[in-house]
Amino acid sequence: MRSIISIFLLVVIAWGMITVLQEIPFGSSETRVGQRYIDQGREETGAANIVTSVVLNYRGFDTLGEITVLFVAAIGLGAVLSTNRKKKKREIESASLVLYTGCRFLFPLILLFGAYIFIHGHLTPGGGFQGGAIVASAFVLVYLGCRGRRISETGSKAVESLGGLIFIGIGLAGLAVGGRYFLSNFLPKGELNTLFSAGVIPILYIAIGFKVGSELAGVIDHLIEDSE
Amino acid sequence: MNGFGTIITGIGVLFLFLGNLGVLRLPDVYNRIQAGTKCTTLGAFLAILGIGILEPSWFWKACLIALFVMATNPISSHAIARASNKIGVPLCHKTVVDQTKDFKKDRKT
Amino acid sequence: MPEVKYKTIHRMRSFAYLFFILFISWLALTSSFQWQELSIGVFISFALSLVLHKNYLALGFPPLSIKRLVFIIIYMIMLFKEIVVANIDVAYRVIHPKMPIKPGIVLIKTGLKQDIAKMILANSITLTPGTFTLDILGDTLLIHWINVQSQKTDETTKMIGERFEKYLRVIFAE
Amino acid sequence: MDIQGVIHFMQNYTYYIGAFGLIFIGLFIMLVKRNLIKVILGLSILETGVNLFLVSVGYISKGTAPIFSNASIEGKSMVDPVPQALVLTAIVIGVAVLALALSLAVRLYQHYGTLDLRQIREQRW
Amino acid sequence: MSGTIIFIYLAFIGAGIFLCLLRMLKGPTASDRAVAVDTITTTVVALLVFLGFVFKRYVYLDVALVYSLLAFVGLVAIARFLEKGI
Amino acid sequence: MNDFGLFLNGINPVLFIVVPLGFAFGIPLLGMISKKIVKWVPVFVYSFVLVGALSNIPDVLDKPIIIQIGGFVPPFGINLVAGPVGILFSALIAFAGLMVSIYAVVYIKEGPEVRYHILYLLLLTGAMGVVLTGDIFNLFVFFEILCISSYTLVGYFGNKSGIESAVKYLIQGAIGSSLLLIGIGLLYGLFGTLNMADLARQISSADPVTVFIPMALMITGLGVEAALFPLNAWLPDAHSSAPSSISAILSGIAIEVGLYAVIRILFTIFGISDFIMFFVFLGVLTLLIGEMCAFSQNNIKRMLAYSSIGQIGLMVFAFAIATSHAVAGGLFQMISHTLGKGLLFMAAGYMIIRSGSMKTASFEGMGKRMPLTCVAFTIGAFSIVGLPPFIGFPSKFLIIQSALAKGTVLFTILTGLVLMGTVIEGAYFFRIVQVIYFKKGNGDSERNEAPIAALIPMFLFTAVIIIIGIYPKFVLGILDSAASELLNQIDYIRSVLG
Amino acid sequence: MSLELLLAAAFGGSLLTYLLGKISSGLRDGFAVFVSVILVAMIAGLYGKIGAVTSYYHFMGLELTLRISPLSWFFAMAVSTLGALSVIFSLSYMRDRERTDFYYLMMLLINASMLGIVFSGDLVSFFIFWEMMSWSTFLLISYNRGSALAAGMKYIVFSIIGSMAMLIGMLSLYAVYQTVNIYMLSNLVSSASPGYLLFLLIVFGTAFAIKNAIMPLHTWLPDAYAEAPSPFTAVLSGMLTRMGVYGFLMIMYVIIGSVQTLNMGYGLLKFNYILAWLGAVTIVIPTFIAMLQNDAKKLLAWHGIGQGGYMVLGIAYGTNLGLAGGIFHTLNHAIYIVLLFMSVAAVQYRTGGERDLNSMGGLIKKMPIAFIGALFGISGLIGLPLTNGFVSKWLIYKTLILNGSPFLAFTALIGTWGTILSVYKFLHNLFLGQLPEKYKDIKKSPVNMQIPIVILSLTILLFGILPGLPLKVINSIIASFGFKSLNVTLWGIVSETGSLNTINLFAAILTGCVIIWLILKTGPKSVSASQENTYAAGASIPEGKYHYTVDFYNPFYRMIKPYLKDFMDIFYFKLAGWTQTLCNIVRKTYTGYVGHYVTYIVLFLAVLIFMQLKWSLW
Ligand code: NA
Ligand code: NA
Repeated sequence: MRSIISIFLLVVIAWGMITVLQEIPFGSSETRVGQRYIDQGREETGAANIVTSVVLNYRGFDTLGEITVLFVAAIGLGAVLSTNRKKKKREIESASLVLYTGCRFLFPLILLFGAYIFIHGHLTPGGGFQGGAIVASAFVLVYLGCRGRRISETGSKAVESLGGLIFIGIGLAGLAVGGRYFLSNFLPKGELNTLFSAGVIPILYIAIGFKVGSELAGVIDHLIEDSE
Repeated sequence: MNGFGTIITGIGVLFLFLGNLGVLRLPDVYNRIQAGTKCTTLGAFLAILGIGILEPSWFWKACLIALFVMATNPISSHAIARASNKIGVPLCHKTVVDQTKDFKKDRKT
Repeated sequence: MPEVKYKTIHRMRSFAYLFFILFISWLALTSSFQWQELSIGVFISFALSLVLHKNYLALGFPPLSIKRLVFIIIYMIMLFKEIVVANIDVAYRVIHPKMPIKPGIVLIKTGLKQDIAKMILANSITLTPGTFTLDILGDTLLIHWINVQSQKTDETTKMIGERFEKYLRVIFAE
Repeated sequence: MDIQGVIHFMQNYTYYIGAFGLIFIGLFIMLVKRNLIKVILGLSILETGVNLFLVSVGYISKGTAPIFSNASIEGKSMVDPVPQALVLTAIVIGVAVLALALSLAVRLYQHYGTLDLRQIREQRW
Repeated sequence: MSGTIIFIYLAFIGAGIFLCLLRMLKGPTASDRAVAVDTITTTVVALLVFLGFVFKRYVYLDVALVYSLLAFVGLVAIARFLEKGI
Repeated sequence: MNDFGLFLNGINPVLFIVVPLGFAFGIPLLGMISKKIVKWVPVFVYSFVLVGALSNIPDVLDKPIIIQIGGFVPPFGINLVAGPVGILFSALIAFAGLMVSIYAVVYIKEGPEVRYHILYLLLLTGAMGVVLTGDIFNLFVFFEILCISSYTLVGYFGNKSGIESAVKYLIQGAIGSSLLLIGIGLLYGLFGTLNMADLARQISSADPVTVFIPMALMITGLGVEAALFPLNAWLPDAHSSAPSSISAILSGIAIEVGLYAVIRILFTIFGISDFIMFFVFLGVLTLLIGEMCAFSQNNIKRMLAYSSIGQIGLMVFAFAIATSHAVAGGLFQMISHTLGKGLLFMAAGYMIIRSGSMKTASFEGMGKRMPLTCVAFTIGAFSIVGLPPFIGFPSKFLIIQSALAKGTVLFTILTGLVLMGTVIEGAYFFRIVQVIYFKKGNGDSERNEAPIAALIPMFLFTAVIIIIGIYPKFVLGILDSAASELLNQIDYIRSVLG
Repeated sequence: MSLELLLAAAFGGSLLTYLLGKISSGLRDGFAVFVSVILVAMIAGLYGKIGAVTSYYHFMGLELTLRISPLSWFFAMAVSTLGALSVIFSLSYMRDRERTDFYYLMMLLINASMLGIVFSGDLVSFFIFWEMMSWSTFLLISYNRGSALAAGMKYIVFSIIGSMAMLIGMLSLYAVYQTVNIYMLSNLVSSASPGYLLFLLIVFGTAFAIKNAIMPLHTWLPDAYAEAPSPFTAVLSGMLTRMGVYGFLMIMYVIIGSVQTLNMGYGLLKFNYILAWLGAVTIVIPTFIAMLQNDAKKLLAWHGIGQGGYMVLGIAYGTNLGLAGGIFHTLNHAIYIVLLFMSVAAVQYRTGGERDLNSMGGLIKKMPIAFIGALFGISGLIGLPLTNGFVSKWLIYKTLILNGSPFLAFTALIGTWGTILSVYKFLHNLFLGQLPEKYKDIKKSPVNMQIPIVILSLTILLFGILPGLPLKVINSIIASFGFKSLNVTLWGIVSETGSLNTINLFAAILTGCVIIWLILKTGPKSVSASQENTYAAGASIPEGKYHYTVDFYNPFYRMIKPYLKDFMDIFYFKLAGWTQTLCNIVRKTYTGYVGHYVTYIVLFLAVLIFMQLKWSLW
């Protein structure tokens, strides 16, 4: 019965969706704003990856919000799980030597790779979030391979904080000294498609990378450790 | 060079396919994982390397990916196999010997 | 894991290994010799090595020598050959309508000490014909063998492990 | 809307159908499933559908990724970068919500010993 | 590389992935499915590189690398979960 | 006009968002130095924001401040619109935030305190972002910050009811967010822009049937947080299970901000300038259902939560009338509800602590035990009911006046229904007041007042409730210009896009 | 002396009293008396300033004003005087009670609010003061705890309903005429359509009928009167309830105006006839219910309702005589009912709060002053000649008969008959008959209780003999409503159709008394028995039978009881029950199962979309 009602309701909604989707032809979208980004993004922001220029310059404020959302989730998850008082020690199978050794071997490599991704965010499809996710996965791997080696909470918190503060600091620097706008790209734009280009974007992405990496690692750590 | 790359890639693709087929056909987890790991590792390695040869500017990066696959694939497969062994996923009826017990005895001491 | 007092030489060695691996990877990743990329690469590799070389200490990398390098190269060639053979072997078994297999799980022993050496051995076994490392503990490896030819540990050790171990012993000798 | 229209729509809007298919599947799961984990999965599917939809909104026929990775690339045939940026944000938000939901589910299970939402209704009326 | 060859290669890869999907559906144990996923991911890494070649987009290599890395971590997690290591 | 740094005449409104955010990011570092500092951070931050918001009032009454983020001309970058509405809400958020943070200094004693203060800052930052932004997707992002931090804070104590409520809140809120996002996606697909002014400009020439679907999605999505009936099922659970300081913010800020988003979208983006019958009915329905549910509650916080639903209904009713007086009345009602309900929750928080129960019956004899808190509670209750000389009176007055100014029989009847809701509301609030003062408590009747740090914000709330109740002039000026900002779509477009 | 200052003194005085109470109770008591007496003086001093208007505040763009009209001065005088007397009376009554500071605060606040109400020159001020009065009254009714809480709830719910009705009326007036000034409205409203005027009369009428406890909106009153602290009950019954009369006068004769009001409707369905009939019903039924009460305060409370009926009857009738009667009766009622409640309070004070008529008796010797108060009070209540009640009732009867409404007159007379029956029980059971054992050592009431009782008793006589004093003021009130003024003399009223001269009455009654005294003097002497002497022909009477009034009206009671149940009260209780049930049903919407909640969300969206696609609402 509930299914039938649900399906009926969804059909009504689908009907409405079809009506409006007919006005949004697939494959030829209305890209007035987007087209401007493509046309002028390189000059205005110096980033070869236009998505990055949108993410960190044109819509940088969204990204500030976005890292905040992640921060909220990380903090909130910690709060939810930390109230768990009755932690039991479980019998845990230790990882095999192969995994253990492999993880230790790969760990620095993955970190390097993460760093590569977030440093090249303005040149390649990477970016702070992707790089951060990779950094976090490195920690997850260590965690899986070497149980008991939890990430240092203090360290991750400090990195997390500093990442956020750097982002905001750069934004405020833009407001105070740069173009008089919050988050304005006040550093020299450099030559397109070189590492040192796009002004503040790489710096922001590095901050985001660190922040996201430590946050995701913390989230996963909490989820594994505190959820018995 | 182009032809060489194409052939290498082709061999890789072939092995990939065989590995996948093995996973489907072989009787139990352990046999499947044998086929899966060996063939896909080599298959992916060759396929990626072949592409690297076809696009010389990509070569080093392709090498890196290939090596990464080469390094990680046995580890992940090993982890899965070990888990299967630990939780006692049954062996197929063709199995002739299982010395896991002896190993466990060792493990205890 | 027992805390071991590592000598400075060990530290420097693992630092060097790590830096080398990282920097080579960076070069491969960027595939570029622009000074910006190189300098950043050096910087990151250096920083990561500085922080993480402890990770590599416990793995037991051997000191580098010409002999070892030669053996490494030989080992790699041998391994590659084995892998190709292994693949053909598997392909044969998979494609064959009757699936000629005689699987079983056996034990082998190893004389290797370092973690990294054991790992390389285990992975090599995994990638080579008919064998697969299920587990490893101390000097014992649990092997799934697709075509069991012996059940005695000395024999299995010879048949499965020895062909790799003889090189690895040299490479990782103290 | 007649049958012809529907067929035309099906032909031309496959991506939308996929995206909204996921959205409706997610909603349906959330509507009828009683297990919290399933509901969270439904939410995840719903969010995936939304993200797909966002990306497909910005698609341009035969467009490529908006990255000027070398000089030969033209700005003409690039897809709209804005939805991609939006999706990036949406994904991160989705992950955040998902993680939080799971952690709450863990705690809820500790309190109730069940994840059946019909039985978890002390808070009502 | 001609279009035909590309098509053949893609067909083989696609067929392989399809076979593994069958195994994933059939099971019968969780380990079997994990093995199937393991094989699929490796195949997909190769597929991604191959597609990058087809579309002439260098960036696909990065995607492949990220994918292989995340797949590896994911599989290890599955394995550890199966043996109750987490 | 678009070009200024940290300070112009007032403090740059972007700092209302950025400074709290910066401190929230920095708290973990501060927490390593000293945990005692942490709880004072929100107090400090919101003092600053309050000063900032107030310092901008003279300017925005003249013309709205448009702040471009990153220096891109709208619609090509995100911009903040600090008009009368934005500054009004900023001031409200800052004031309530400041007061509740003072309260929380002593109230929050157990649990992961450092995290509490971070999440608290973030919650308010989300609210602040929603009310200031001029970009629809940016609104979504800040809305998510607001929502996610409130999910967490609802479950802050980690007890059974808290977690259950948080889960339910999260599920409903997440569906709402997804619907909102679909709506935004459709709008982007239709118009290729996300700037609210730009959207508004283009929508006026679009086909209304097409535009309706995204509007419906967005209204439904935001309606969940705005607690429109029947989207508000999370509210009584969440508000009653959260720590009282958070209940005060959820009731006082969060749902108001949700409603703000609804009306901003309706009025500014979709340019609905005539009264909206659907929402008139919805408002009355929400009001009646809220009050009726509250009527038969014996859990004090649940009662207050349902009362919030009723109040939201009243605001929806006011906004749906959509005359400048009515909208001003709705905004006024928001202010009075924030103050009144905030006060009630804060007072109830310590009454619950002292009595050890949320049951209204356990408050017998409270008037003796904590006289000051009880006076505050009583004044809050009277204000919510709309008795003079408290702030609830002028706000209700303005709404009823503008409803009757419609001059139709239908509106007279609807007004009658609204006032019937007030009768029910009065009944249950007066019942509580009786319990507090005129029932002998069993057990100890030792005087055991709330701590001074909790009394200070209560006192200040009370003072503002009375002062504005007597001198509504203080806020009427900004309310009028806020109402005209909301109703005048053309001016909004012009001020943003030039 | 301006009105703002007066109100500031009233409100400020109440707060200051409260604060002084925190220092010393003596200081507080003294200051309370001081404030209330000063207010009387101040208002008396305002007599000459009738017509003065002050604009004191701007609220929400509205000009708030205060204004002295003859009507407001009249009511203010009554309010402040009775308030002062109640405060004096309270001094000992409230001693040693808890929360005395609170009591005085509320008492003075209520007085201040009432002054605010009558001096309001605009409806907003009126409403604000009205609301303040309502909630402070609520707090004071609930003061006694226990069953007082239910009484308080009943009161406040009715009150809010009334206020909300008034709010609608007021704001609709504002919406139409852009002003809330009563005197500006009185010029504007006269041109409104009859339908709108009827709407105004209904909404305002609801508010005032509730406050004045006109049937069927009376049910809050008996409980509230009975449960409130007795000195406050006096105020409640004497003045606070009569704010309803003030309100009726304001809306009917000031704002809408006599011409429109009296022409509202057709034939028998005229508004004022209906109101008059409601008044008549309110006279009869409560009076008979009063007869059945065994609780002294409830008995008086029901009379309070009944007497309210006379006032409404008088003012609704809409002639100069009737209006004069109604207004005068308001004052008279205030005086004697305050007196009666004070007498009861004095008894309560000494008996420890006893209100049950059946457990008391014979207090005449012990508490003579209280007895005198009660005696004068019931005389006024019945309307015996030479008491004030006689004059006002006479005016009302006169106008009913003169204008050809014999039925109404008859019902009013039935009411008086019922009153006589019931107050006899009251007087007898309290003061006459046997004195119960436990009250053997009872003391006289304290001096500060005696003073107000004596003053009020004398006032009853004064206004009974010299009705011209208040009637002169009342005359100016009805003149201000546009009615023809009465020909008032100090001793009464002279008119073409019959005149009232209390001097003649006084002489006649005096003569009669002398004759009766002479007859009794010549007859046999009666033997006076001690009150404690409980023998009856040698047999001892069981304690429960001391009173033959225990079942005083038993046969009668059995006869009319089925008809005298307070049907409305029962109905309201049912209504409350239904409301509660409805609320509980509505509450079930929130089932606790998230699946339902998700359905609500999807349903909402689907309904929105469906409505638009199907009917194109936008
Ligand atoms: Na493998
Ligand atoms: Na793999």
